[in-house]
Amino acid sequence: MAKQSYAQALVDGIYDSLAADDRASMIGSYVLGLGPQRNLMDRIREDFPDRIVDPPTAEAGAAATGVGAAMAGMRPFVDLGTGSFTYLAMSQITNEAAVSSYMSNGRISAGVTFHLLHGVRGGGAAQHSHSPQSMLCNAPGLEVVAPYSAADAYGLVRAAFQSQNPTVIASHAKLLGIETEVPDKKSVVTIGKADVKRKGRDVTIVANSLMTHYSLLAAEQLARDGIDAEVVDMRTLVPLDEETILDSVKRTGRLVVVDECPLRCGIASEVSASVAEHGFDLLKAPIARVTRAHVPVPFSLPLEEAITPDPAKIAAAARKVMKNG
Amino acid sequence: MAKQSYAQALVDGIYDSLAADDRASMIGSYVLGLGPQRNLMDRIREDFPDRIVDPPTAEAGAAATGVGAAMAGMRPFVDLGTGSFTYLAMSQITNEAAVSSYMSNGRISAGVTFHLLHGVRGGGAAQHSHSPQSMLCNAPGLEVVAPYSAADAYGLVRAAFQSQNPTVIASHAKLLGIETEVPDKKSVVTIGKADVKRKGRDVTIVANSLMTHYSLLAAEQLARDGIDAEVVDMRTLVPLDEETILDSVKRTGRLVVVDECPLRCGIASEVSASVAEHGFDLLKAPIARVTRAHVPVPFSLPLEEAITPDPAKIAAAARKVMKNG
Amino acid sequence: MPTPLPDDVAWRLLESMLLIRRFEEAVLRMSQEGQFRGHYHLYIGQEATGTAVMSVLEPRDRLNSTHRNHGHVLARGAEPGKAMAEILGKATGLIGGRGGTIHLCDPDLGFLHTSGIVGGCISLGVGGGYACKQKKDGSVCATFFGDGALEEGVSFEALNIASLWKLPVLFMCENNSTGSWAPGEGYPTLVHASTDLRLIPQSVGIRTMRVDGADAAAVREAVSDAVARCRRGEGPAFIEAMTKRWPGSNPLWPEPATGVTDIRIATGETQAGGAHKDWIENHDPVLRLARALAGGGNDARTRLYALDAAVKARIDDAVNFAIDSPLPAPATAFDHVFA
Amino acid sequence: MPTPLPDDVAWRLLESMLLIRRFEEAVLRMSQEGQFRGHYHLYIGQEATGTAVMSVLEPRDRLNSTHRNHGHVLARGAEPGKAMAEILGKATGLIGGRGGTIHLCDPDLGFLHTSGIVGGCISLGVGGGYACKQKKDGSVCATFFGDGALEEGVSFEALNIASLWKLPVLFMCENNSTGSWAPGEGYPTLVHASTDLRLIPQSVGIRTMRVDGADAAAVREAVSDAVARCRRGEGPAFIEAMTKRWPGSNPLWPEPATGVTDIRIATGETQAGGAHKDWIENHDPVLRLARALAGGGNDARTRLYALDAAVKARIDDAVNFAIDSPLPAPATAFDHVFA
Ligand SMILES: Cc1ncc(C[n+]2csc(CCOP(=O)(O)OP(=O)(O)O)c2C)c(N)n1
Ligand SMILES: Cc1ncc(C[n+]2csc(CCOP(=O)(O)OP(=O)(O)O)c2C)c(N)n1
Ligand SMILES: [Mg+2]
Ligand SMILES: [Mg+2]
Repeated sequence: MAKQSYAQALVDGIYDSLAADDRASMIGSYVLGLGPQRNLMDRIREDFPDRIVDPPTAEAGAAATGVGAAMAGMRPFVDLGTGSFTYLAMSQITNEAAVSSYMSNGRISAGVTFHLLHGVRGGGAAQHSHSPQSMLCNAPGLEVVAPYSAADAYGLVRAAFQSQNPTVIASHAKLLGIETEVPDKKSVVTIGKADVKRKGRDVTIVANSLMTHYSLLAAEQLARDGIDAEVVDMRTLVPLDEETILDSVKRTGRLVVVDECPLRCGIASEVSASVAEHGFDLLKAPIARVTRAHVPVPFSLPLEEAITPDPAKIAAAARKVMKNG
Repeated sequence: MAKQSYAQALVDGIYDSLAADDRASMIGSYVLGLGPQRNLMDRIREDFPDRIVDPPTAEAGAAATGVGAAMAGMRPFVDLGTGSFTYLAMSQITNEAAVSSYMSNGRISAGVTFHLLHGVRGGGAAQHSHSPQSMLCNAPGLEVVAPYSAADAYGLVRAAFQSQNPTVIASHAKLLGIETEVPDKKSVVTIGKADVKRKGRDVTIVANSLMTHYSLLAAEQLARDGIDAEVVDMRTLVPLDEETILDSVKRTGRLVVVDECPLRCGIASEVSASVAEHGFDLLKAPIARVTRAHVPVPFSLPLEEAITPDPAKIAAAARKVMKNG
Repeated sequence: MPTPLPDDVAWRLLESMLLIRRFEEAVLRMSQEGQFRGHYHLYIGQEATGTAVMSVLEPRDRLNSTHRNHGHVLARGAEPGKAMAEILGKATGLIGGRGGTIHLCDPDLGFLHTSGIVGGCISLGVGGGYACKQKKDGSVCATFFGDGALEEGVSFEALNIASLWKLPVLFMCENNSTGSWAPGEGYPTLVHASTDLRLIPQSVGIRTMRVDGADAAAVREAVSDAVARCRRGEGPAFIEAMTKRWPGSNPLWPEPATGVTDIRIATGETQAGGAHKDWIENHDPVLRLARALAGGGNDARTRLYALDAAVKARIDDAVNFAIDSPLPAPATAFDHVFA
Repeated sequence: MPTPLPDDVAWRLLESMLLIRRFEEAVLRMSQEGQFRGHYHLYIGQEATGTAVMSVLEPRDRLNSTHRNHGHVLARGAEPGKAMAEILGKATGLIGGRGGTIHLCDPDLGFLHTSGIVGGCISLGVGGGYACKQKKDGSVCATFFGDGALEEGVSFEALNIASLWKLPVLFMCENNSTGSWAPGEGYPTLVHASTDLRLIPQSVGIRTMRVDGADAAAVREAVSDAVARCRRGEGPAFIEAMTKRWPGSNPLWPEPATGVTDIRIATGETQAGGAHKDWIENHDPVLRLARALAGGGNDARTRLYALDAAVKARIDDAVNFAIDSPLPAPATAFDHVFA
């Protein structure tokens, strides 16, 4: 199979979505930030000049424009930029988009797609390293996805454009350049389905976004110690695919949840609580969470590393879980 | 002991804070909303006319004013109004206030207090029933408190004014009129300490805000069935008092977490995950969460009731936990 | 001075305005009777604005409304019974009882959303205009908001975006914060450093107009011009419709300060009185238009009374329909989270 | 035409401006050498603005800065070594390496915060002004922001609040989006429907001034007037300082487009050349002030060269200090989450 970068696949997904549906458009085209991949967007800019606009630095206004247009039947893709800028559009996302279908008794929907670059990106410090997706998961009515592979980035962006619901796509800034295998013909990925990326007997590692890569690396380290880890990539954060997760825990009896959001009320806590509620009897050991420490993100490299999950920390958590039950 | 309403105690706490420290002031004085208690604020307005301002309908600007003033050494109390309006000030709270101490290496702090009226208030529908505190708990650097009693409302508002950190006080709209016992001399309550409100042997119910009342009512129902429930009032959501909670679970072996935020990535999930990680061996049964369903809040009464926790649902969850282990 | 309305148009507008007035009086009564929960915001005193705007808009056009929406929804043609049922949280409500008074919305009539977040509608309305422009069908999006919405920063962002991209948006600012609408007299209840709200859209290059919002003819003329410009691709327009603050709407819990409107005041058969005599005689937009029409002699007076009676009967039916309607089944609370 | 600066003041300002220029050149070099991570924003071309503002402010005054903060922090008197160490993420940095270039901040000098969120500083600055007013000590808060910040709604809210409450805030808008600052020529890189940003503060009743941001004397005069008004309780003032976009700062990853500044261009000993000859000859605020001073004859020229050499030496020391400084210990990453 050929390999492709996450960034390239994302761009392909946007391109094909624009080509497939003339209701689709882009509000904000700096989806890949200002890094080395940014020129990949040029193909879209050239082929769909009428359906791309770059808004003022006004995240709330841009988001509202997308939400309103979606309510009127369009399919806008709104780029929110760096994760922390999401907070400026929080009311448009949670108070307006998320409740549109419910409040209208199902007669209006806001099929807008939001995209943000999340995560500890290296030197981003406290204001350019946010992962707001845990907060967004707490707003009923939103679909939230966080792909890790090129194939899923393509498939989920296509699904988001097609979805009648507001969908947030969180791409980790460090994923953009990472290449993974893609099939000859990339296809839509169903929102709400997790994916077992590695089969294993001893412990289930549930992760998403960049953390799935790290978990796969951790699984290799663990394999060298004779621990056979199963890695489940969440892909979609809400709706949460509890079935696939429970199914895996049924086989392994142990769970480590890995996510880069801060600890408290984060995605790792949600997955843990879901299993502690619905899969308690399957568990042989405490559930471990590996997350960003509950600390703002510092600029300096050794500090940043100290608070951020990495393969070694994931492997350590898995080893501890193996010892404890 | 005398009884006092939550609203009256909150007002007393604000009054005494203003009297104690002339750096203290109020940005927004409709802390009690527009309901029947609103006139309780008049005493403050009359005695501190120079230290109260009512801002434009501009939550971000008002919050920023408070945060900036706090960075300059003042102690402003910013009223955010109804919970859902918090989202308009989300960047000021999370991107600015929360990271001030950390980013300045401890040399600046933003000792601002935010207050919001949260919760399913009865007919508030999707946009006037929010409980944003789970989201706020995911922002490291914020203290978040959600008192349930008059004594704690007083004690925590005083603590918030004194704190050098940004502190969010979430008051449930339905709490305002509820009277509870208060000592002759109300005092400051330490941020970060939970409180066991009812001792019990069989199951621990952890709750906060209005849900602590409901949990105490549920405990009475359970007692009639011979189930002896312990009720722990969280009081502070972050920092989370894991010790008190684990201590209780050590005695009971069973846990029900009750919170009115939506399910996913909510406070109930956090408490559950904390115990599944640090107190797994103490548990005899799955951990149950009783929360608002992961659904926007509808206007119509029977719909609203269907999605909101109440004493009967809490008792049912506890009974189920008793059966399962 | 606006061009006077043709007679048939004037009668149509009056019917709509009366319908709103009688509806709001019923809402007030139902609230006092405890028929529904929650706070609410009446459109009394502003009937001419919404009615005149709707008389210009076409079916293909889109709209957005606010917490003060009853008049917009009715003027656009929603069924009063379903609207009242919505306020009562009934299954037969316009949106199944899920929204209540603050979110009254009729999706079939081009409403996109009704937001109770101040500044919500104005910004979503820009999205509506974006959609109209993308469709290239000459449609426009009308977005209603109060003077207070211009305190929210997102409104400024919305104005800027609409102007930049020349979106066909009619920004309908209903300024009900003034006792007198002469320019420069300020905004007594608005918390704004601006003494002339038009300067805000003007600062981002948007064409503005100010009209007497209690004068249906004036509003209609301004809106016709603005909408025509929008349809021609000239970009957004901003209209500030000034209405005198209805004495009942302050504070938020309205009391029936001006009483139930006696239509015979318009014909001189009854005299206005009470604390709000001035508002009733000089501002009330319903009586104002009724007076102009009833001046047409005995026939006109008879027609006016008949119209009022018919409207009252319609509202009685609406109230009965709403009261008799069932509440939604609790299990349906879990439906429609996703489309 | 502004009143010319007294000679001693002019030399002091030039020293500060040169310090910023040499610092920024070093930052650029260190980035290219891979000494630090992350994007950064240089103050080249804007040195006159920050320097002149700081020359008016007093120690008791408060400030707020943005992502483009190096010049503000240095002009206020921060140690270049600690500033550079901060950019390198060192433990000896102004804030322990926690902020890096985007959050450079010296709390000892009255800085409240340095926000990388566009619109962050302007709104926090209103809080600073609120504090100054509460202290009743005649202090002011100066808040810096770019033209782009006026695209954010919160900036509008902030202006309104400051105006309403007459807060002593100096709104320092550094408009670096223009090739020419003649009014009406528009803002080539700004995404704004406004063709004159002053209309925005004016819409909420704030007094505005526009100055050539590359002319230290002009900025100083405007700021002196504005700050005096603030101290007298007349409320906020808004100054738009126009600077020609530095050819190196667009796109975001700067290349040393204008090269390392050759101070001898100011004395005519070297001729400007290259693609950006025009910027160097006609806009560069450092050379402009140096030229005016060096016109004073041989002594002045000698003094200029000596000053530049001294400044360069200071920056070399700063760079060495920063490079030699230790990184913070990983365990300290968990400190100071709470005060
Ligand atoms: C974001 C937000 N902040 C505050 C409120 C509370 N609120 C409800 S109505 C209102 C006044 C709105 O004034 P205006 O926009 O002029 O509308 P009017 O009620 O006068 O028609 C306010 C502040 C709200 N609904 N949303
Ligand atoms: C809320 C937010 N949105 C977007 C950005 C990305 N961003 C960084 S600098 C910048 C341009 C700012 O322009 P201006 O305020 O004029 O400052 P300048 O860089 O020109 O000095 C933008 C949009 C940001 N930092 N914050
Ligand atoms: Mg109003
Ligand atoms: Mg700029």
